[in-house]
Amino acid sequence: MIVRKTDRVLVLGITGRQGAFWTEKMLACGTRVVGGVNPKKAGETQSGVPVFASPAAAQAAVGFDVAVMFIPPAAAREAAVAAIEAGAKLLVVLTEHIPQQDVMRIHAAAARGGTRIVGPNTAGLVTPGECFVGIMPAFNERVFRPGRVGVVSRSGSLGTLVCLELTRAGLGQSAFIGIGGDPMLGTTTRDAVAALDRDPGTDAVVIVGEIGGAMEEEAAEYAALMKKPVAAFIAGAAAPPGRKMGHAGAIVMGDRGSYASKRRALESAGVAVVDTPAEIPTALRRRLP
Amino acid sequence: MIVRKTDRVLVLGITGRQGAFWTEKMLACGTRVVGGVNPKKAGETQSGVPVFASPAAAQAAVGFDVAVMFIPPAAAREAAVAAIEAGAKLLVVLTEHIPQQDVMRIHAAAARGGTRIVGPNTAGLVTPGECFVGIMPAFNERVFRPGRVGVVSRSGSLGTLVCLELTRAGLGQSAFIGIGGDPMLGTTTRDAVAALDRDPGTDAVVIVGEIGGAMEEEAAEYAALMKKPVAAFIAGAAAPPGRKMGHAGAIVMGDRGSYASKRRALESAGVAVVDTPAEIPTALRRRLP
Amino acid sequence: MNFEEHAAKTCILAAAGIATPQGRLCRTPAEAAAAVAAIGAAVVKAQVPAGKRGKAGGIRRADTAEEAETAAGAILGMAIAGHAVERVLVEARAAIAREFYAAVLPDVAGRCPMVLFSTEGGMEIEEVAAARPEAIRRRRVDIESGFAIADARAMLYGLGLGPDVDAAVAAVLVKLYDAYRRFDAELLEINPLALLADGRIVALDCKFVLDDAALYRQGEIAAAGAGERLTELEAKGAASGLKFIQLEGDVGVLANGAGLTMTTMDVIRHCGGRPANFLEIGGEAYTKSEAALGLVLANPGVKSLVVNFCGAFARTDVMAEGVVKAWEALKPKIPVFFSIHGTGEDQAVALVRERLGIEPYERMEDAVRAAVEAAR
Amino acid sequence: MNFEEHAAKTCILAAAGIATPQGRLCRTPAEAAAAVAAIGAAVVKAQVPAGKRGKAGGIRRADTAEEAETAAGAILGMAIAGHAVERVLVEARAAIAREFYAAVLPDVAGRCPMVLFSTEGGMEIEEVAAARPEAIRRRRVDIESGFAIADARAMLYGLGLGPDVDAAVAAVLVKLYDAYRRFDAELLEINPLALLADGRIVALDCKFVLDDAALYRQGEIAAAGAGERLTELEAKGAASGLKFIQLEGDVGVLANGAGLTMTTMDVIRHCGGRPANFLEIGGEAYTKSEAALGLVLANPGVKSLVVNFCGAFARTDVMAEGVVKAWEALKPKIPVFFSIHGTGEDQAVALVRERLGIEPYERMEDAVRAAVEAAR
Repeated sequence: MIVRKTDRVLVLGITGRQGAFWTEKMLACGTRVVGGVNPKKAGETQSGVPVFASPAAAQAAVGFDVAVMFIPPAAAREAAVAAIEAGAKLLVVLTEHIPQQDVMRIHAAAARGGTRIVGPNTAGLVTPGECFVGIMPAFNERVFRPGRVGVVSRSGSLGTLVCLELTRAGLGQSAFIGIGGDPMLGTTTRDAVAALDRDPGTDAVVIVGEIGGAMEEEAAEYAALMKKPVAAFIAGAAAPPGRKMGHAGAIVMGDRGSYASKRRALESAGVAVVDTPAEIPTALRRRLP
Repeated sequence: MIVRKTDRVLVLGITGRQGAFWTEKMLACGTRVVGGVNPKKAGETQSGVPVFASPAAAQAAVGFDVAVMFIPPAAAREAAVAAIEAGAKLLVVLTEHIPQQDVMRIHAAAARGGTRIVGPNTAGLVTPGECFVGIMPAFNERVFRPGRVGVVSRSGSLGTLVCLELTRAGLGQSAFIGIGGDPMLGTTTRDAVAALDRDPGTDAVVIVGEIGGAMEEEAAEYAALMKKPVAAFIAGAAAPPGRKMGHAGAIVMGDRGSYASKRRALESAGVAVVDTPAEIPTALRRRLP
Repeated sequence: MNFEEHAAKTCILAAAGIATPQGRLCRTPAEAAAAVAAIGAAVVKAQVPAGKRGKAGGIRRADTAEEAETAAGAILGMAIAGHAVERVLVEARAAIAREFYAAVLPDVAGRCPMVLFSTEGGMEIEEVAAARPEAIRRRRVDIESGFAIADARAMLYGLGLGPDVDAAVAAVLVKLYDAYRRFDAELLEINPLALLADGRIVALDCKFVLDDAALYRQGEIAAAGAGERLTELEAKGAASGLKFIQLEGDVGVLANGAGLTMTTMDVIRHCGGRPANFLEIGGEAYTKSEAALGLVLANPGVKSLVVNFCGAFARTDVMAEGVVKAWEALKPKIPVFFSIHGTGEDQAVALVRERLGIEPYERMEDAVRAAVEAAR
Repeated sequence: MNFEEHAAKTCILAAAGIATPQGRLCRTPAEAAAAVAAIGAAVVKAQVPAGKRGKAGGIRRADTAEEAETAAGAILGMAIAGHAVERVLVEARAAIAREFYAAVLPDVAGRCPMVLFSTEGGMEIEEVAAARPEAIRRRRVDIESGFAIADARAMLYGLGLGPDVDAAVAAVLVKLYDAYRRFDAELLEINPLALLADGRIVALDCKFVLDDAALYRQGEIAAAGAGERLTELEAKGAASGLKFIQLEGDVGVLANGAGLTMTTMDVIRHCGGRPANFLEIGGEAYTKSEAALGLVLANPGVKSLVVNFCGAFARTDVMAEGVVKAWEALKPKIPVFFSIHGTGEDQAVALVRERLGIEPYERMEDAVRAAVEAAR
């Protein structure tokens, strides 16, 4: 799930306000957007890119590897399944607030079709200096610089701040993987950490986690076996229990998903867990060879 | 629906406390009780009468014309349908609070089987000096005396008072027909008035009505064509609207079922409507030849 | 048992698969504002188990959160048909093409269910029946064979709704009938049933009355019903298994049987008095006369009392015993007038005479007249 | 959206055809007494959208109307997990042979629904999972093929319930799963699911959580949900489309995005301060910073304010404009500390500097530290 400039990207909902805006941004950053989908505008072009009636039509006409969704929640399942069935290798689901059982049906279709899902409710994927897919400020050089630190984040805004801190400290990024703020994701923290561990362009990994769920604990099991240094910041230490903190996945129920559990698991695995995002570069530097 | 001492009566629920008590009373008053039903006590006897497993078994063994139900509401539909299917000519449903849709199903079965239903929620039928079926004080000579006035009543207690007033005034009764306090009855006021009109033993008719429904209005249409004198008392002039006055059928909704509507209809038909039950004998005497 | 609109929709229509607008139940103006923020332009509707809420000012439109706050503020705390409004239903509005009427109710004459449909939705069905009776289609249902799509189509034949609307409305009618049967409805009514501009059929209001006699087998939904709003004394009566209705008069009534009790009230009124209550101790309840008298006497307006027994099934001696006991325990300061006849009469009269030193009247009219005069 | 027990039973289980005990929803002790008079020996249960009501004393037995009055009197007005108890469910008791547990919930690892069943009903499932994990049967469901009787039988295999109970429980599990799907449940749990002495299977309690994201297509039942109990300010936030959570601290927080907002709160805590709120203006809500600031400042506990923007999708210049406007209009007396980065940063910083005369901090940690000190 590290996007490359060779990846052919299809934008679902390309003619909407956000779809059109971010298609421009992606193209400007070097992303190989080969087409878009809007059944009502098939045959037209958007930002110089052809619009198709369906993912299947796009696959037949130009071929694509990655699909990214600018689609409202009520239409998300149908759009996602169409992209999966048309052979998307990777599907980036930006949409927030998709009904959970629709999310399950998307995952079931992806399992059958062999498609990797990133999201739902992700801000997308950035490979600084190369391309990006989603709604991240990949074009902002104060935030993103090419480098060798891989960042995994549930949150877009906090992930942006962490990359800003890294860039400020002179640490560029090999890849930013936004996995999403939903509770049931196609790509987990562990999946993303493992991908960065295998990536030859990545020397160190930053986990930007949140309270809720058990993804940080699972990732810790993997991190314990890694050679590359790992640092982490977990948001939500000060959150009241039992309430959803904006993200559907960010909720502490009883002990489950608590800050303490995540911090304990990561520290036991040898991960440097810091108290504030600004401490990340220092913590990483200490562990880099 | 005037019961005769030749009618063969089957008591459903004969072994229960009330069933047994009133079977004794009926037998003592001359009612020809030929059997009872209780599937669990088939083969036993109760008050000298054989108990059968079902109405069909009773029909085969001894034969019956009239069935009377001492059965709780939840079992009423099943018991009634069994009696109808076994060929009851008349079914007296004493049970109060039978669910309305069960009542509809009883009526549907009765229509198919050719059975007359009296009730639900009736106190029964009395032919003074001959027999009775139900839970009326037919054995009380201050209340009931043989005579030539037919009484139709929705209420058992008020019907008793009216018969008491008639007896006190020296007017005996040819028949008392309790039609019941429910809103959806097998035998209506009009049906009962017509039966008394046809009865050679009846010289005059008393209608004991209540607020709610439209039965008194319908009966008035019939009464307008009668030669026999008719008097009526309608209970509920002082009842507040919109509330059920004990009987499920006694409720005024908007104008429907109001005291005024009933009184107006009956008076237009030439019926003597009195203000208190005590005035009934005088009103009748004035019209008797 | 009446169900308020929101309960009828969430329990009955949702289970039936009949669409309703997106809605939220709110207790405060702030909650109503939040609801409109979430669902958009809405109607704010008082939730009380009574009709004619619109005429009483209990239904208002709100396009914005601010309007919702104002509307809910005005409606909450209102009294409609004697019910204080404690909650409002904030429900999304949509563009309406037409409004229909649909209902299932008992047909007393046919002794069966009847399905009603009218293209004149949104007004009281009684008004439609009076003004344009031909606008109402009615169909009696054989309860054993049920109501199928073909029956519904037959009802709609010739109304010119068009094939799509015909099919959609027929499906709703069948679902409505099935829900009527499944949930032991005494009445199930949708008014209006809206055809939206986008072609969907949506129930904008719903009235559901559960047959009280079927409560024992509808335990699953009973808790969603509104019950009757009872006065403190009425609830106390219900707690003793007694049907007590508190009235505004001053002559207390204790009689056996619904018909005799109503008649006692009528004769009080006929003699120029005002009855203070309805209280039935008919059927098996005749053994509860002691508790019953306690209730009648606890009514603060009562200045005199009529006890009128006419025993058949109910034994007057048992009832009199209870009355005497309660009288001796409570020592009320008001006068009481008896009339006792029927089963157990001799013992009952003797008891009242000896223990209370009171001579029952031969005629109930005389007892009532004395009580009315005593209350003046 | 949580549903209180009575709503879960009357809307969800009734529609699913899963039996529950006869029950009445009551607001007063008198109503509770009347309910017990009608339905017999009962349990009186506090209705709040929270668990562990029993431990909090919110569930009591009542055999008579008098006991029900006492029990309801004690429970009504209680506070359970911060919710004032305004209504009790009075529910008939029956002789129980065994208590089971049944639920359908999302399995995050399998990304699919999971059906749970245990013969150890009546206790918290977490406790069963800890003490006797083998007592819990779990089955992942392929959401496209569904959960059939055969699946349910397979789950029960070897538990030795006997053929009748096996069949009855399997039917309940299938109905439960179907209801989970039909009503977009996030959680649907029956605990305990009772096998009565007479062989019937009855749900004695029910927990239903509706997926908030599916509200748009579950409008039919939404009005039966309890919603979140919000403070006045939180409701005002919701009315403006803002997710605002009022806390007990004194440092107000305004940041964009859920992750950044939580982090700002954490850093406040890390610096020894106490955050006064959570307030997300992520996604499209970034244009609402003016209203958002109004909310933060209306919180009476706020003594200082941190504004922390890190713009990506959200433009910091647009957000800063809103903040400056609100600040100029409200003229608050408290100090404010900014940190602004990302999209629109230069204009945003210039705006704050010129209009408010305030110099944003380069690092959010420094802004937070200053705000925490100012609040002391």
